[in-house]
Amino acid sequence: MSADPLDALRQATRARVALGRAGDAMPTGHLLTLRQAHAAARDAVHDPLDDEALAHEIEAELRVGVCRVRSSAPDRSRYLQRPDQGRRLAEDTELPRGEHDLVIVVGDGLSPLAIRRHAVPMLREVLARLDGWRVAPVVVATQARVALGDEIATAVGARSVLVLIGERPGMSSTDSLGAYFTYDARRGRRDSERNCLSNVRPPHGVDYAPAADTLAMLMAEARRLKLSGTALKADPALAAAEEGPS
Amino acid sequence: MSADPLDALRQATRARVALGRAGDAMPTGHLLTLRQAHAAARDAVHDPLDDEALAHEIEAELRVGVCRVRSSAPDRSRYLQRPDQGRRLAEDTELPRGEHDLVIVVGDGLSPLAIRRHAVPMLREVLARLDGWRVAPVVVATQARVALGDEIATAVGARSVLVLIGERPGMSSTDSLGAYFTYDARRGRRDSERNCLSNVRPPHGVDYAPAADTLAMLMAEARRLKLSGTALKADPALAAAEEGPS
Amino acid sequence: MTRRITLSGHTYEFADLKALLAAATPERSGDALAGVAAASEQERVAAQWLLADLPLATFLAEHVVPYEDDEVTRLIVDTHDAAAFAPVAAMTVGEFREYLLRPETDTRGLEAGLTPEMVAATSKLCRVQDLVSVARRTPVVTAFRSTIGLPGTLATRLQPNDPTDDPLGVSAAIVDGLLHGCGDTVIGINPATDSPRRTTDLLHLIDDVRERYAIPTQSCVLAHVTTTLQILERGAPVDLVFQSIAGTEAANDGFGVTLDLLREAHEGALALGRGTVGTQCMYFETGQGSALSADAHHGVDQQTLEARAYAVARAFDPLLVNTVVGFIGPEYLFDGKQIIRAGLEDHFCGKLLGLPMGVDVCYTNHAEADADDTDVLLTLLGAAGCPFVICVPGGDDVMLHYQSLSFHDALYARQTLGLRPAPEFAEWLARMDLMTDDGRVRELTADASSLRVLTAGLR
Amino acid sequence: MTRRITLSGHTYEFADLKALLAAATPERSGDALAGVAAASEQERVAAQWLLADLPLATFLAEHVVPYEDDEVTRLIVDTHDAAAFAPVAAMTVGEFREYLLRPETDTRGLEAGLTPEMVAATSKLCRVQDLVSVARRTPVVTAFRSTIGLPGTLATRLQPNDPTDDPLGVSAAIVDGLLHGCGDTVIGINPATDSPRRTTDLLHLIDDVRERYAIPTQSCVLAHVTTTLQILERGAPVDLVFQSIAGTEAANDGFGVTLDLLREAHEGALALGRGTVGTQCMYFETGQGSALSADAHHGVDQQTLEARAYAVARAFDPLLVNTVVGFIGPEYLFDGKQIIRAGLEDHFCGKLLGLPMGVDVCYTNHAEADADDTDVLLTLLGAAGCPFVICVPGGDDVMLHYQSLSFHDALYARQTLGLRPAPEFAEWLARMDLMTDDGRVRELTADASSLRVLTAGLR
Ligand code: B12
Ligand code: B12
Repeated sequence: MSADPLDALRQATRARVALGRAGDAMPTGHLLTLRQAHAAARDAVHDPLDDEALAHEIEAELRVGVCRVRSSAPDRSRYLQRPDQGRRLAEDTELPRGEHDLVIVVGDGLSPLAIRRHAVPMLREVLARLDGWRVAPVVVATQARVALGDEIATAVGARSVLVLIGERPGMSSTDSLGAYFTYDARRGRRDSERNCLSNVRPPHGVDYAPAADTLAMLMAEARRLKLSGTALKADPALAAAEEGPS
Repeated sequence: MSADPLDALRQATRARVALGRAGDAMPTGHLLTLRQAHAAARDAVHDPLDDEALAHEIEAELRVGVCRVRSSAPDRSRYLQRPDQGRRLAEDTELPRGEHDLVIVVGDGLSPLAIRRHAVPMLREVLARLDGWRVAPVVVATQARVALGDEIATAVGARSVLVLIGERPGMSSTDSLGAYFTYDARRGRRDSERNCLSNVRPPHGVDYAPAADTLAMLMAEARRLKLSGTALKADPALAAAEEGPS
Repeated sequence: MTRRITLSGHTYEFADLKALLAAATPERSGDALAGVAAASEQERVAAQWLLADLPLATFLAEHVVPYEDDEVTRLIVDTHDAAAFAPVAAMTVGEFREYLLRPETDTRGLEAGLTPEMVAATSKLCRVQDLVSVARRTPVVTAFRSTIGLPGTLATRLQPNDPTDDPLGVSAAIVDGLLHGCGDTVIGINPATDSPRRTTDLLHLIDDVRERYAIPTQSCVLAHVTTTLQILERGAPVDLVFQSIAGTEAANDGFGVTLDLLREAHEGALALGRGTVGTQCMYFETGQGSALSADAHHGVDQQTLEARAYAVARAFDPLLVNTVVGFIGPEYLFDGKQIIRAGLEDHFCGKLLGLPMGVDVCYTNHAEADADDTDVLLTLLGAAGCPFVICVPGGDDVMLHYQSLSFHDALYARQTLGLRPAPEFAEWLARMDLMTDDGRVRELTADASSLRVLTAGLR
Repeated sequence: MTRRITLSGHTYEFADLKALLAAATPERSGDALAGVAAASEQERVAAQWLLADLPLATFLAEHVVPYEDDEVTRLIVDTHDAAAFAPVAAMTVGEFREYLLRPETDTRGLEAGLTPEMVAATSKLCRVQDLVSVARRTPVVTAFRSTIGLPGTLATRLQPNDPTDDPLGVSAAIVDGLLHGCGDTVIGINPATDSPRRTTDLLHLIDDVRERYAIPTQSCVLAHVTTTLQILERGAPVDLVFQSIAGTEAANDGFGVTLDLLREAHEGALALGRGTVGTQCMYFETGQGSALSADAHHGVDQQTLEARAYAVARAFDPLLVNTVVGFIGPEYLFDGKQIIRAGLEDHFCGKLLGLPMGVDVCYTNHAEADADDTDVLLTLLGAAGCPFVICVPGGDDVMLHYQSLSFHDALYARQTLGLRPAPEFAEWLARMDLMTDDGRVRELTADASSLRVLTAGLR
């Protein structure tokens, strides 16, 4: 532990602790740092995803097929104001249909930056844990909301969907990736019927491998129980044990 | 005087006196009346002036020549945000040049409604008091600010300008007309070099005839003193007396 | 029933009560998104005129969401207390607003007679100043280990979130908050995962700190209620059961909750009997827009639905309720102006329905808002007698990705408006030498004993 | 001097001090209109970083408007008090903000050492909460027949304007205001015409009411200073000399005033010696945007220019100064958010420069604002210790065509924030049985004696 206990606090977390005070207020330096972070986080929302480049990268690096789609939100401003449009595929969408257990969707969400930074390494870890799953080509989606995955699953003929999506940017975390898994995905699924794992963003958030481990565990359990959502917990042991007595 | 002293108050003014209270606040009825008035006043700002119809009406009713011009503000939203544009004539403006003592400009300003209601009767009273003035054709101007009159005066070759303009709409007075007189008008004149007479809007505001009387008095004094503005007061007697001793 | 009014020669028509309520609502992006907002300012005023003349009793007869389809409506209707309603039963909405504003009016006992739709309707007529002054005169006091909501106090939830639930990170944030005199409402963590084991670990972490320093506050991990129920049954130190709730059965379904489930959880937590100065042990979060987001809004405006969520909350005698106004995003509350107004409405409606209504004063980075807006809302809420707000280190939640208040902000509000922490917690702060006699939280030097003591526990 | 900073790899450059100040200003339509606003949020923050590190003393050396060209600059520079400045002479702008926020800081006596540019720069770094809490701790007290600005008070200008200066209409509005406990700052009419005779008549009208009821307040007709000077010399009962002023010589020229003219007027009014509890007898109005409107802004942002107008005001030891924030229109302050922030900045800067700084909390119908915004600003100003606000019947000025506060609004603010009228006036209200012992202004029944008495004079 550092000699200055405030340093110890600071070293313990990336949260903005021990900022000091000017009276009751924040010192000027921190005030401006926060304003700067706010400006950067706002930019992160608007900065577009180069979905073509990403698709090529996924194909090249991970050797899997990739399709690209758009939601029916025509631009960023509409995307922000019309989440319903972000949940529907654009009218002219065409996707190859097959019979799959799972489709993985990579969506820009609210932070294209998160996808640019973390989608490929995260996909790598996830794909490595999908032995025994019939996996459809990866779908890269722009102006996407989580529920867009439901329509995509139906379109490609997949039972379940895993959506990797850019979480809304925070002041200290403009690049955080969230993963949402839905068993038996189709339009109209409620959020209580999905599971979520958030804050994937090494080095400060969750790392790819542990995140993929948790997801693999959840997905295996989901297949066993034939459901996802609030009835499925991230500790399978505990959840299973719970099932017995009740 | 009414038996209820509050009625006496109400009868004495059109201002919103004696509204009563609910605790410290306004009773609900008055609250909603004010909201409704706010909505109406906002509409009055945006409601456009039919300048062609007005020009015809002036010609027909008052038998004087009329020209129409626009300021360089292309639309209402620009007009509101760029007062500088409302003070400049549109680039393509053409006006007949002559040698005049005065040009009268009728401008929509912030209340086209004021102009629709009061411009013609007010012009009639003013014109009736301009014996001995060489008056240019009336200019009807849209998206106009007061200072647009200065450019118009120069363009038509008039020494002075009288601008009749729609004042910003209030909640109880969406149709108020203001009159601004500038002696020796030209671009760059300051407001301290003009005189103003406001709130022309019978029956509740100033009536046309007394307004025209005051203007005629001011304008005659301006011609005598060869100036307008803060040095010229609306009581010529007092102003003149003042001049002596000082 | 269609209602009609003619204003300045134009006739406005509203097909039913929910259309009228929606049109009478101040501008809000979520209502525009749902297609229920007024088409013009004039139409809005027209709806407000009609609403002002509507008898309060109308809301007992006409339901915005059908009784048959929705357990929240059934809850509201079935638990309505006619005797409590009697004093205002003959009033219109407009008269009720005036009644609330009169200094001689005493609203104690009235809550049970009011329905969410009545108070939502009233709030739609109110100006910001009405929302402030009425709420100020309607204190709601609750207690567990500390007493929340006493006039003259402003308490704070300390929210020490961490992106990986790292115990060290969480602890550091807790210490930082305590050093700033915050945490009297609850030390409440949003867990990064939904794991029952992790949730239990976090609960122990907070409980340890609380016991070690004998802090008169409560702990909470804001996992899903099903997770909390699981671990509660296994003996985890659960002070409060948390859950997000909404104003329709379908929206609650989207959250994975039912009234029965909440009842079960409430009973479970009550049975633990962990409170000292009180027994209230439920904590709910709400927020305008969540029902629409779950496509479960039945064509009702978001503010009315929000008030209906309070009917759910009050059925479980909560210690704490707060709206996370501005948390979701611009699709429901577009900018600072809408967030500020919504925060005040939520506080007003919650208080009138008898809830200990706090506010998470916040905004996201995709909304048109900034720290000036949260300063404004915080100050207004302080003036309105809001029981508590939420604080995170530096105002930056590094896990939920949004800006809430900082600990500094709470100090500002307390100082400027002459407010104190919850009394038990204030005593503790004094005991720890963290607060001066005149109620100012000390700025600490590196060798302050309280600093040494509190940071000693950082592993 | 060009200043440069690199943020996230991008370099931002500001050609001179005024460019830096303008870029550091929170978003404002008037600065965009003038072409001096920051191009992006990031550039704004960059400018604020540079500004924070700038020594306060820089403003003594570099002038935003050249000394040679402008008598306001000369006034600022020539009257700067180096001894008063000494305690803060070594600070940067950012440090000065922190200094002001510390509870142990005592700013008494500092005013004379500060220039408008220094306080404007500081305000640009401040959040809304800083503007509130610092202003709250900086009371400025002035007096004539009533004492304005004491901590714990909120006074009101009663503004009984009439479109035709009709004596009956004006009187009715005065009575209405008095019945609502308003008028302690001044009973001040904007005359519809600039006629000296009419101005004199109106002055007599107010003076008669004031004398008849022995009201401890002052009267004012807000004619142009040249008109007031004329009638003052002829023996009209002039309590206060009013004038609108701005922050550059050229803008003042557009208003038809010079420092010499104001000096002459000040001496004239002082000589009348009409005050009882004090001798301060000047009243100034200001407002962001007026210099740009007169094309007299020298490329300086409107908020800095506004602060410079306060240097003009303080040279004449005024009883009252107020910004008419939101009065002109959306071209300078676009919406409620800009108006609220500007009102708080103006109040903060005025106070720090030693002025009795009130605010006309208002908006026009061409701006994006409504009564909720004025409620917000009023509440914040109340918390910030604003000495006075302006009130008109129903908040609707039937002559100037804009919405200011209503008398009701003042009652709300006093009641909610525990504020009282000016002490002499409060006594008068009690004597007239208009105010209860606990400071509430009575709601009057038609037969209340005070009502009969005050309306008796209505011709
Ligand atoms: C916004 C948000 C919400 C909003 C969602 C509404 C909306 N329209 O956005 C509200 C406030 C309603 C909410 C509620 C809840 N949330 Co939430 N939420 C978030 C948040 C802050 C951002 C999400 C985001 O950026 N999404 C990306 C955009 C592009 O996607 P979107 O399609 O617009 O958003 C959808 C998803 O975010 C989804 N969603 C939101 N929360 C949750 C939670 C779960 C478990 C699931 C499956 C889906 C889900 O709802 C949105 C609408 O469909 C995340 C934190 C984070 N860092 O991501 C937590 C987060 C996802 N939520 C969380 C939780 C626990 C909840 C609740 C279960 C809390 C409770 N105890 O009731 C509830 C119920 C959720 C449900 N089952 O419906 C946890 C999930 C933990 C986990 N690993 O399971 C997170 C990670 C935060 C946390 N650590 O507490 N949430
Ligand atoms: C807005 C306004 C202002 C603004 C103008 C800035 C701006 N950009 O708009 C400010 C606050 C700066 C202002 C200042 C003053 N004003 Co003024 N103002 C008004 C108001 C409320 C609305 C004007 C309007 O709607 N114009 C219409 C639009 C379309 O025109 P515009 O080109 O956009 O606006 C220009 C004119 O309004 C002009 N203007 C504004 N006030 C005055 C006053 C005089 C005497 C003149 C000649 C011109 C003038 O300035 C604007 C910019 O060039 C009127 C009240 C009313 N009911 O009209 C009072 C009013 C015109 N003003 C008045 C006065 C007295 C003044 C002052 C002299 C007060 C003082 N003692 O210092 C000063 C100085 C004016 C000057 N010489 O420059 C009086 C005029 C009385 C009279 N008959 O002479 C009025 C009628 C209000 C009143 N009864 O007190 N004013």
